[in-house]
Amino acid sequence: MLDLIWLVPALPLAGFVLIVLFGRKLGEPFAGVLATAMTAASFVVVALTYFELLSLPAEERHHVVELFSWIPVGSLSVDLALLVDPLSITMALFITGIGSLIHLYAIGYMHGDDKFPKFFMYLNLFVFSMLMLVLGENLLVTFLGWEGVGACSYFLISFWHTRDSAATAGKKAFVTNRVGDWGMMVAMFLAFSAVGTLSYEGINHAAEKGGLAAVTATGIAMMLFVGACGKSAQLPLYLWLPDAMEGPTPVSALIHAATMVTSGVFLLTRMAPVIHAAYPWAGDVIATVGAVTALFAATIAVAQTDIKKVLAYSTVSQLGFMFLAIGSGAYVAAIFHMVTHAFFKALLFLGSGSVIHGMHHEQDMRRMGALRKVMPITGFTFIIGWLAIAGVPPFAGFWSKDEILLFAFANNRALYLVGVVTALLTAYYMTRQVIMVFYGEAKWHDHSDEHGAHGDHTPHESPWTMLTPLVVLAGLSVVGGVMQLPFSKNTHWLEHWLEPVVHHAEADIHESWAYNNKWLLLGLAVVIASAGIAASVAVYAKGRFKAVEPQILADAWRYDSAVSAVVGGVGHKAFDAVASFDANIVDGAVVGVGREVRAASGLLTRMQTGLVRSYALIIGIGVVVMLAWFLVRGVL
Amino acid sequence: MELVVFVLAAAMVLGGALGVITRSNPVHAALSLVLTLFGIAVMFVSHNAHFLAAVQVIVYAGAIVVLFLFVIMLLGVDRAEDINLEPISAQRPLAAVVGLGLMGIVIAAIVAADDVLVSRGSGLSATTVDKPDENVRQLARSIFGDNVFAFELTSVLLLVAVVGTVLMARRVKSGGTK
Amino acid sequence: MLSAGLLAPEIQWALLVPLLALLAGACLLLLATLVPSLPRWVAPALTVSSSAVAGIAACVRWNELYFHKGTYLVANAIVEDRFSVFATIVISVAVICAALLMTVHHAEENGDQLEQFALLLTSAIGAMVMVASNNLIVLFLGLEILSLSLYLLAASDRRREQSQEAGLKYFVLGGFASAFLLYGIALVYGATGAISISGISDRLTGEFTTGNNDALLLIGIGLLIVGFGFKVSAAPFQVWTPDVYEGAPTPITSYMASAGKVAAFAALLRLFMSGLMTRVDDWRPVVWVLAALTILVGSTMAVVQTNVKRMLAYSSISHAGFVLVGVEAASHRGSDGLASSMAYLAVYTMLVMGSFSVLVVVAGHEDSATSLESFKGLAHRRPVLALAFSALLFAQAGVPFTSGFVAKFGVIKSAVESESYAIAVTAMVGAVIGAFLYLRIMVSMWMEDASDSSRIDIPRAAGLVLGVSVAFTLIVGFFPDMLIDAARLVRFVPL
Amino acid sequence: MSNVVLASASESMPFPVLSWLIILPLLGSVAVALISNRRPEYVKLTASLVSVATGALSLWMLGQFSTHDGGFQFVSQHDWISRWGISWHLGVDGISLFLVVLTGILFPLVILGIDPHHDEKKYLSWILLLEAGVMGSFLSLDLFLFFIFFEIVLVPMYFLIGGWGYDKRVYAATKFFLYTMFGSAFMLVGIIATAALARRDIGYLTFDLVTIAEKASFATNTGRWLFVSFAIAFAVKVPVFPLHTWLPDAHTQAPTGGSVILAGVLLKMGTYGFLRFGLYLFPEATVWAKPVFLTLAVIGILYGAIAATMQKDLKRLVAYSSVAHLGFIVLGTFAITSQSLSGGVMQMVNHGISTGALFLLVGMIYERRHTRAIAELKGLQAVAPIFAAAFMVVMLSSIGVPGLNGFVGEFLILIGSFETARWWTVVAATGVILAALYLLWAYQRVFHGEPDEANKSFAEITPREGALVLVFIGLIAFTGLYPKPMLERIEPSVDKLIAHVEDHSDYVAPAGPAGGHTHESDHEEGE
Amino acid sequence: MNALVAAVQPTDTWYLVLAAVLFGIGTFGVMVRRNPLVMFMCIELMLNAVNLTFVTLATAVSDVNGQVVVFFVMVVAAAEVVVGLGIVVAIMRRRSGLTADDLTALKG
Repeated sequence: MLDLIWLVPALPLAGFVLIVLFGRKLGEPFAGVLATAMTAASFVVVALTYFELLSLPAEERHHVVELFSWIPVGSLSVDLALLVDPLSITMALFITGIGSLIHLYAIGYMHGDDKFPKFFMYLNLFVFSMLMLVLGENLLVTFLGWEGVGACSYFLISFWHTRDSAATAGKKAFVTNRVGDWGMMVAMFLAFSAVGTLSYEGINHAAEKGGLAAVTATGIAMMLFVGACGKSAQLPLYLWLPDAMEGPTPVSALIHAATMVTSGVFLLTRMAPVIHAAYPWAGDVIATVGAVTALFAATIAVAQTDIKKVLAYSTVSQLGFMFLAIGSGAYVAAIFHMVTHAFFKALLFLGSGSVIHGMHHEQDMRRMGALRKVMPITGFTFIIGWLAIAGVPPFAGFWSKDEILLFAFANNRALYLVGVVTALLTAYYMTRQVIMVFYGEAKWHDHSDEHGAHGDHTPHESPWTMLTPLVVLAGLSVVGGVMQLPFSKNTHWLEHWLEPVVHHAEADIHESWAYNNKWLLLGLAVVIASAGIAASVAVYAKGRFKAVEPQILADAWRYDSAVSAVVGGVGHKAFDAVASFDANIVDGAVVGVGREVRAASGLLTRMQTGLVRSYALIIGIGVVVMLAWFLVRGVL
Repeated sequence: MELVVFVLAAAMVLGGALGVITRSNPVHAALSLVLTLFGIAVMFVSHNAHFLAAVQVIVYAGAIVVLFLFVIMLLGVDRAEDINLEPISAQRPLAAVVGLGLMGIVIAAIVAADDVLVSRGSGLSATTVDKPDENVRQLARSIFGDNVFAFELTSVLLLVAVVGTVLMARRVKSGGTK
Repeated sequence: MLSAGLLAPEIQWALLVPLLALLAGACLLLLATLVPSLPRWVAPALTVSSSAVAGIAACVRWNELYFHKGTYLVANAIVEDRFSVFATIVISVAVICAALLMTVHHAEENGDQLEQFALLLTSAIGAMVMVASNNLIVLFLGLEILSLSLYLLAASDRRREQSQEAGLKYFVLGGFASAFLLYGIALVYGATGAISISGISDRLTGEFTTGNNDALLLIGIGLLIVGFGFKVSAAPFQVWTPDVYEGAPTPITSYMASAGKVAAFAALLRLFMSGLMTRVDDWRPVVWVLAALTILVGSTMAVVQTNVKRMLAYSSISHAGFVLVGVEAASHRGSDGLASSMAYLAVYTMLVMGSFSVLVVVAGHEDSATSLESFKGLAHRRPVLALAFSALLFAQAGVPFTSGFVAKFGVIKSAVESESYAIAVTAMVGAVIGAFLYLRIMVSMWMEDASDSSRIDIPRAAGLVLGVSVAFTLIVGFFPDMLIDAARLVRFVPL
Repeated sequence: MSNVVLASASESMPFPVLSWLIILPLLGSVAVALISNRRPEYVKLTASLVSVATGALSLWMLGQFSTHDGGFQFVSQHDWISRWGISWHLGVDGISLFLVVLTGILFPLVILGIDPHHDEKKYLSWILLLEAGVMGSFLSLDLFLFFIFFEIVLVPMYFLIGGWGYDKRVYAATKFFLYTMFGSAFMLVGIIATAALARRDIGYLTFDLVTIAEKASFATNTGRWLFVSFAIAFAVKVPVFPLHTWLPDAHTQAPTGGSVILAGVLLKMGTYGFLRFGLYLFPEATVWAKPVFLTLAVIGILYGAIAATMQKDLKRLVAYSSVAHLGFIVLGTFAITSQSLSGGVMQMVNHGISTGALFLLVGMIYERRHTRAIAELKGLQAVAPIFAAAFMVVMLSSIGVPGLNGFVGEFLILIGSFETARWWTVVAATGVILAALYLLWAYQRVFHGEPDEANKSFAEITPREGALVLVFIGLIAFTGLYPKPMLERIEPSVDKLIAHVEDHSDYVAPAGPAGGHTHESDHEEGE
Repeated sequence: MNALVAAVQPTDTWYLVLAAVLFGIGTFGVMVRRNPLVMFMCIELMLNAVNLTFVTLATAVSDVNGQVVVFFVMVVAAAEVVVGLGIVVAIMRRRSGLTADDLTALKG
């Protein structure tokens, strides 16, 4: 069974190829059905693989399937090989799982779009690339997927490419990602020149055995982190993610919440031994960047009015949490939070998508409200997602976030503090969103005239294809926490499962104060969450206090605009300068030479007066000069 | 004695030469050319080249200059050329520089290398009273002996001259003037 | 009594056949003037056949000379060696081509025919004497014969005033230059006491002392260089070339550019290589400078020209520069510069003949249409003609698979092998500048539209010349071995 | 002497395939030129047949090529100009193999797929002549032979640009001709000097590359001078940074077919020259010149990309992108490691394919809209999705997305260069970002957005064009996913070359895995 | 006085210098005179200078060839003048009274 792992990426790929060939003939909805089926099928395969892996003893849960030798040159030999181990399977599981759910959802969401087949074509291609990313046996195969998902996200963000904003957002995403890719490439070069291989096994093995100098390890780790920042939208490269909301909502859910954006976290976890072998400050850097990003994004989310933008910033902030975890050596926690986050954030996005769908593509929360009446199921599931992310026990988010905070506390209290504040804000703005969208009085009737264009303007519940995923995900968001319960050693289930991958690098906090008083911290977390919710309720539901939504937060601290100002202003000018330098100086020199020759020619031909006497004179001058030379030679 | 001869002859030569380049009227120029030629002839004599002196007078003064005058008359270009006017400024100064420079260099070379001129030939037989035709004989031997080929070539040269004059002097049949 | 003591040198008439053939041809032509209403074909036929005889005789001699080095003739006045024979062959080919082109040039009745052909033959005599002469007197006479004939030929098209202007300019400056040459001969004679090249070299290599310095000799050499430099139109003595080449009747221009240069270069090479080799360190730098100047001046001045005939004149200047590079190389020990420069001259002769035949065809009888305008769109009017011309132009630019490239390569090779890299690089740069000129002609032929679409008809004679020269260009370009081997054999008779 | 051995080997060869690769197109071009104007229908037919036959021949040769042999194969040697020691010496090894095949494939595509619109006969005749020239310069193992092919290529290209190009064609053609000729002027002197100096060690005058490279050894300074004289010519041809300005003009003004060939194979003559005549002939000098050329290469990468970003003309943009891409190849060449060189060789082919395809597509756009100005194009994806998709794939390969050919070469170059030219590589890698920037920006401006009136009528790709592009895409995908067959043919020759360099200079190629511990001091990318 | 005259003998050098001067004058003349006929005369001056040089050198090196050359040079000079005058006549027929400066149809 393990050897059939190649089926996992192969199936979505097949789906992609089929739709490329017959997409137009299939049309709606069969293209979607096909794509969904393919993803689901590969989910089944993964599941089977997973169970087989379970049946093996822990130390044997590592299996490499070599498909063919990809780039063999001299000492460098890269195989196109897949790695089956707990981590990759975990990733593959929720990618295919959530993936197929979102496919299903998309069938309904994309209904009536004239490029319906193309959408699923891209979606399948994305799933394939994502699977290559996580299943890759070496950095290069991962990089193949890495770039693949980047390209797909580019296609999907600018799916409605006739909208200039969409086109721009797509380009922005790709280019920003490329900055990260640069880091990852350099990391690969370093790894190769240091270890002589690109396979995870080789590199990690070298790192564990101390075959990797600390400085090298730091270099690799930092470069990988640069790459991760690009993909996982951390400061300073997070810019593209909010804009990516231009894409269709299923895309936002799948790519920009559940899977792709987490690949940075995955990569660092994969290379955990290297980070471990690096100077300690490497980890601090990662943790700090993560924490700062988390807080930064959370503050922004407080003031957003676009239903999807809120979720986007919250995603950034949650990703920040995961990097905080990585930096604190809490790899398991990171993966844990990644998974739970995948559940509830996908749920929230899909929910928002359902709302948008029902509201006829209205995304402004100020024009919503009281929707739980017209969209009961959507509303119910959304609320579950809210509770999960807000960190209310016993929902999934609570456990994973708490795990991270625990490690953070043990590692660095300042960062813990930041995390706590972020948690508070998270609870606050999510509550705000829920209230604005589903409670309060409906603000959409009085906009009916503007929505007349949509024909029937009253919001309506979405079709079952969209609701089923919601329900399933809601369920997962409720129970997701069981993967890793802090109660006792045996309930650390995910930890045991991932042990073969991360045990070496995982920070050991069992002796720390935090571990011994984790219940205290848990309680504190609950208090924080409820405080946030309470405050939000007080502001938005009861209207006790006036909402504080300063413009600067709404403008995301003007960071984006500042960057665009630099790029569009100074950068553009600099580039123009280079271009004109080329045209005027470099080419100018060439043209100049030509001009000079021509001028010289004109000058010389002016001597050609046609007058015999002046010719005689020229000859005479020549004679005198030459004879002078000979005289000198002769006499001296 | 020789000194006197040299001085006089040199005066003739240079005077004539200057006349050629300064007289505005071509006829006068031609006549001063004759002066130079005679001067040269005299010098030939003082180098015991009597035969050449004779030829110099006959051919040059007798034939060539006459030819010049003849053409001048034929074409009626005997009106004076305005010497004082020089259309191309800087022509004369430069020309002067070139002329003087040339003189200077050559003279310098001659003076510097005068000791090069040592007798290396088979000897040059001078004309004496008892053997008046010695020089001519020697020339004849050389011309019809070693240099007979050159002598024959002169015939071709003259042939060219004849053909050329015929060609040039003939009136244009197809008067396609542009 | 005069005969007493006069020992007339014995003459091997057999070895003078080329000269005699040409002379006979000339005389016959002059006799023919007596015949009223002579058929038009007679004059060209006589010219071609006599020069053909000369050429063939030369070829025969070439084969025999394969086995011995050569002989002195007529009291050491001239020599017959591979060098002179090779040059003689080239010259007679040039004469034949020129004669053919002349038939085209004055298609309509023209009384001057006979004289012109006669002068062509006499000029050839002069040229052949120059290449063979071992005696400065003979050399001078040959030069004068050649020059006088050329003056007259240049002026011979009396329908065009430019022709006479060219003639006069050529004459005045030519006389001017030959006076310098003569003065040079005089000083060298004075310094060495010998008038024959072999004699000079004996004296210079011999034990004799030059007194306290060489001044007289070197000034003499300098003046000689002036004289030859003028004839080969080396900068700064090239000033007359463009005017004369443009003014003269096109066939004559082609002849001046080919045979004239060959003769002058041959005489120069013989005198300097075998006569004045001992003073090589003094005159080599001058040749170096002349070569560089000539190439650069020629190719640069061509850039702004608008008259194709004039362009070719300038290009011929820069070609002379390339030959000079060969000469410079030849002045080094153990260099094959002599061979490469002679090969260059041979190749260039064919190129120039072909190019000018195109010019004759396009320009018409009156030499009227030689401007770049009249070549516009030639590719559409006469594709084959345009193609042939392009081949020749590319050859002149030195593009591979043409004789031109082989020639340039040979010269540069000699220069590099004698380690004069600077001149080689200069020459190549000059070649690049020069290429612009050929490209311009090609642009107007291929990439512009014809100003007039009147059909151009190619006369048989011109077609023949063109065809032969293109064939030669390509054959030598692909299989240069034959030419190289021939040139390699070119040697002076040992002193 | 080794020549004799090779020669005897060549006698025993049944079929001189390499000679035919040159002669066939040559004959074809003559034949086409001779077809009478009254039978125009034969022109295209003949040209296609000849070019296809040549392509088939090259593929057959590829099939016969024995994989793990680094030496020259199919060698054929005959005396040509014996007097100057010049021989018709052809041979192919892993370095030239795929360039030859690329040439063989590219020309039929161009001939079949692109219409000259006028004077078809002349056009095709020139094209075939060009093919002969290109083949010759990739195959010849004799300095003289190489030079004349290298030079003769100018003529047909000159006429193609000047005769079938766009508004400023004459300027561009002349610039191209003179600039390149200027470069090769120095090489000619260099070649002769090489042969003349080598004569002392070899004992007789020969221009044979192998003999000189194996037997002759030049004094340090001499070798460097000679290398410089060669390098100038190649640097112009590539083109390396300051000498590149002929390229945009030539590319922009050339007809589509011309641009495709120019980008596809002509530029490679420069980079190929660096490998074959730089590294092989003057190893010591190449190592000496390493820093300079690495720097120029990196400058070229960034500079070309930046300049490309700002272009308003689609073709100019692609032209500048070529400057950037070839910068990578030069980088790989002068980094002198097994990976970087293999990558460089491979990238030559890849760039040929992808940039060729780009020019093809831009040409199609011009056919439809009669403009290359980016500003005048808009929203084409909406009206011609398939065309847009094709463009996208080619573009991604040019950006260097893994799974497409562009990536493999680029990655190999970089990872190889990192061993010996660390910091240059780190900087060069940023070129990857810029590549995405300028191409995506151009794509957005041309294909995204709402099509305006002028672009509404933009025709979808025709079957013929589609078939043409499909070939390119096929090659792009295959080499991207399965480069092994290529690499295992390239690598032996590359290793042989490196070994040669190590023998003839004090250069030591990095040993690979063990390298890690030796230089830890420079692992500071993290800060 | 007579003693002085008797004492000082003009050596060959004197003649050579004189010839050089004459040659220079001729050169100068060619450059400054506009009348083609006078230009020819100047060339004749140059030739005569050379002749004088030859004769002087002939005695100096006591070799007859020097004088022989002079003989040939005279022939050449004659032929040259004939040809030159022929050309001049041909032109002057068309445009009488023109100077060398008027012949500038060919230039550049």
